[in-house]
Amino acid sequence: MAGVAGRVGLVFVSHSSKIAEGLVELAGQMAQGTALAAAGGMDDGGIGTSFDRVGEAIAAVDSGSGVVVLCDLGSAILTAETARDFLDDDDVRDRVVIVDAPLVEGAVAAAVEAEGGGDLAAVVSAARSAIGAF
Amino acid sequence: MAGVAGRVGLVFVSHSSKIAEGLVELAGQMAQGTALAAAGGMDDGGIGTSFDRVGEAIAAVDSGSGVVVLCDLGSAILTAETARDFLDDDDVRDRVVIVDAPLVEGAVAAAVEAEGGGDLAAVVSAARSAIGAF
Amino acid sequence: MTLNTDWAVRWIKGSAAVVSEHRVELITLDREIGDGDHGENLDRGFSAVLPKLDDLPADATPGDALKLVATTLISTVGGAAGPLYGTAYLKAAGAVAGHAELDGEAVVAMLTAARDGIVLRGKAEAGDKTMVDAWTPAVDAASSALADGLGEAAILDAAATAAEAGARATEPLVARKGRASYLGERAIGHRDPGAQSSALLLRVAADAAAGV
Amino acid sequence: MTLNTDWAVRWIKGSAAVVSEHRVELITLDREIGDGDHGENLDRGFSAVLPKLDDLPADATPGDALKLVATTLISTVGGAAGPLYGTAYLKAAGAVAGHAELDGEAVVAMLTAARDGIVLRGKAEAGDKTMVDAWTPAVDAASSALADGLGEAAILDAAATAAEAGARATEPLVARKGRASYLGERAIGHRDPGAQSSALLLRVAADAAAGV
Ligand SMILES: Nc1ncnc2c1ncn2[C@@H]1O[C@H](COP(=O)(O)OP(=O)(O)O)[C@@H](O)[C@H]1O
Ligand SMILES: Nc1ncnc2c1ncn2[C@@H]1O[C@H](COP(=O)(O)OP(=O)(O)O)[C@@H](O)[C@H]1O
Ligand SMILES: [Mg+2]
Ligand SMILES: [Mg+2]
Ligand SMILES: [Mg+2]
Ligand SMILES: [Mg+2]
Repeated sequence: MAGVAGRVGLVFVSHSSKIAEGLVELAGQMAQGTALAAAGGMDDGGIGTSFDRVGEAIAAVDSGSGVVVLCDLGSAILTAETARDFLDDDDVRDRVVIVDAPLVEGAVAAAVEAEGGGDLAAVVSAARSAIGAF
Repeated sequence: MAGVAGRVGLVFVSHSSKIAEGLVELAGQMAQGTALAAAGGMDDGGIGTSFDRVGEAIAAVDSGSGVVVLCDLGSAILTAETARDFLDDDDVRDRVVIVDAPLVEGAVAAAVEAEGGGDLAAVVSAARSAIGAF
Repeated sequence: MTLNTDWAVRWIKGSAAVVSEHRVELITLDREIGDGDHGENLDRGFSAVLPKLDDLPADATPGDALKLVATTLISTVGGAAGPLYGTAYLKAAGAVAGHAELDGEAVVAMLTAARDGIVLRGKAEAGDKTMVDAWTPAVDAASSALADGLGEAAILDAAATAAEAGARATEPLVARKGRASYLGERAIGHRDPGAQSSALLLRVAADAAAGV
Repeated sequence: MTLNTDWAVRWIKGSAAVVSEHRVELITLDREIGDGDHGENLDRGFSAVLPKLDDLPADATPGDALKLVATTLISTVGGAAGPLYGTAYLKAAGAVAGHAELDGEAVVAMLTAARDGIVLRGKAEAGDKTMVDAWTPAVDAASSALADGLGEAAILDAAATAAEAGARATEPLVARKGRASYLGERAIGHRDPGAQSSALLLRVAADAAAGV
């Protein structure tokens, strides 16, 4: 889903395109009005991460209210941070937050918070405090 | 992959079949000789959890050395615990451990530990201490 | 005036009907504070029970019928309500195993076992904004009604009425279990879908007994 | 005897060749303590760089060539090595931006910036069993060689030799960054794939300069 005005968007970065897409399904159940994007797999769909997919996903969900990026493993974080660094627009870069939180649990918690209209800081903190919520 | 003698098997329970299957891919990269099974989605593949899929996955990866089950959300844990309770064989039931750990991070850590020959307790504790390892 | 297997079958068929009738209501409640599938989940589960009732042997007890519900819900519901109600019906069946007819004491034992099963499975406490908040008042009311010397139908009616009040009383609560716990304060003002479906199911149990 | 863009292009082409040649070795190292793709990742990345070298303008500086490597690796490698080497080449390019030829001081600045880029990106410290354990001794050796008054080729040779020793020295270590950190003590006895590839790439840089 494209960026939703006034709402924080989410990007799920995984080495597996299936995990990232499944997360959009799962988190989307409780956040139907929130922009969620999958950035999973390499450009050819193989297992790995793609700088371009992350950059495109960030652009797709950004509405000006911020983007929270969740990653599966350390190398996904490295890719996401590099993609963030390469964003042309300083303002956009400043509102993209890569969160070190458990991917699935953080994604659901962040999605619910974004759906409820939480701002960037609230969505980040929901992701971080995800584990054990349910 | 079917149960591997002498090695702990893993089951990934998710509401999304894509997440569970993607996890088998992802964790499998670092655990090619370990039995990993996906139990994602409902019987018809829709979003939800399936008692039967969990039971079948446990049977598929059990080699007698124990099975560690990781889940995405609370309702997946409820399904997994019910599937465990319904196992006919007391010995099997006693070696199935449902771990409350972040799904993706716990799965990779547990898979690596199982691949290294860790016993049930070691795999459980690897899953539990997963977050922030990488 | 004890409750026999006919009563159990009427309860189960009535449950399927009421769940199908209230499908959209339960979906809507679950959409507010969950994932919007509770009505669909229960409708799927009880619809799957109906054809199996025909296979019940002629000498089946109420417990046998409840056990059938348990295993079917566990296999087909696909959401938290599956293992929760599944465990409830399973423990209820266990509590009345072997009884061809249920007297008031058995009815209370059945309801208590069902509630205990839900708590055992889900570990929710009273006030966590879950189906437990319908079941615990129901069990308490049923026990009082039994102590007051009321019959089975009146015991079930008391249980249903208390469950309905319990479901309404979940509205001001913040959830501490289940998906709604993700919402924090935003869950306030919404009724818990599982508490509501519990009240519906208990009302059907009472209605099925009222005809006896 | 300074190093010009021809040197940089020879380094890059040689890197593609050496990575392809050592593909299986790097895959095997990564299979022991990682996911077994490091050789494939780097081969994919450097193979993608080659055709782009033809598009470098005639007046391209060494920094321009390094920047091309950076962006291509970042876009194509698909593993941790992509952002890590990508950032290394990018910072290296920045450190020598505008220089048509690199003297010894520029070479040391380039290597230092590359190492700092890897550390900035990956936050690994010396002894964490990562590519940093090849780069940091390389930078130190290059600085000493410069202080000793050696020329560019000798500086790079010293860096490569130190990187090779650094890569070997990762073998007894437990990993604290990267996938190998999941293995705990079981990583002991295995050489870090990224440290090994770093040594290979620095050796090519030295070889490309030796012919100058
Ligand atoms: N741990 C729990 N203990 C008791 N009841 C619970 C628990 N978790 C969820 N529930 C109940 O389940 C209901 C939701 O059921 P359902 O929508 O079928 O499951 P899901 O949340 O998996 O979609 C909630 O309204 C609540 O009453
Ligand atoms: N945080 C980090 N800092 C420095 N180097 C790292 C870090 N993480 C991984 N590495 C290096 O990357 C190498 C693995 O690269 P590669 O196999 O391409 O990535 P991946 O682990 O994503 O498959 C490791 O051998 C190590 O040298
Ligand atoms: Mg639901
Ligand atoms: Mg559901
Ligand atoms: Mg690798
Ligand atoms: Mg990899």
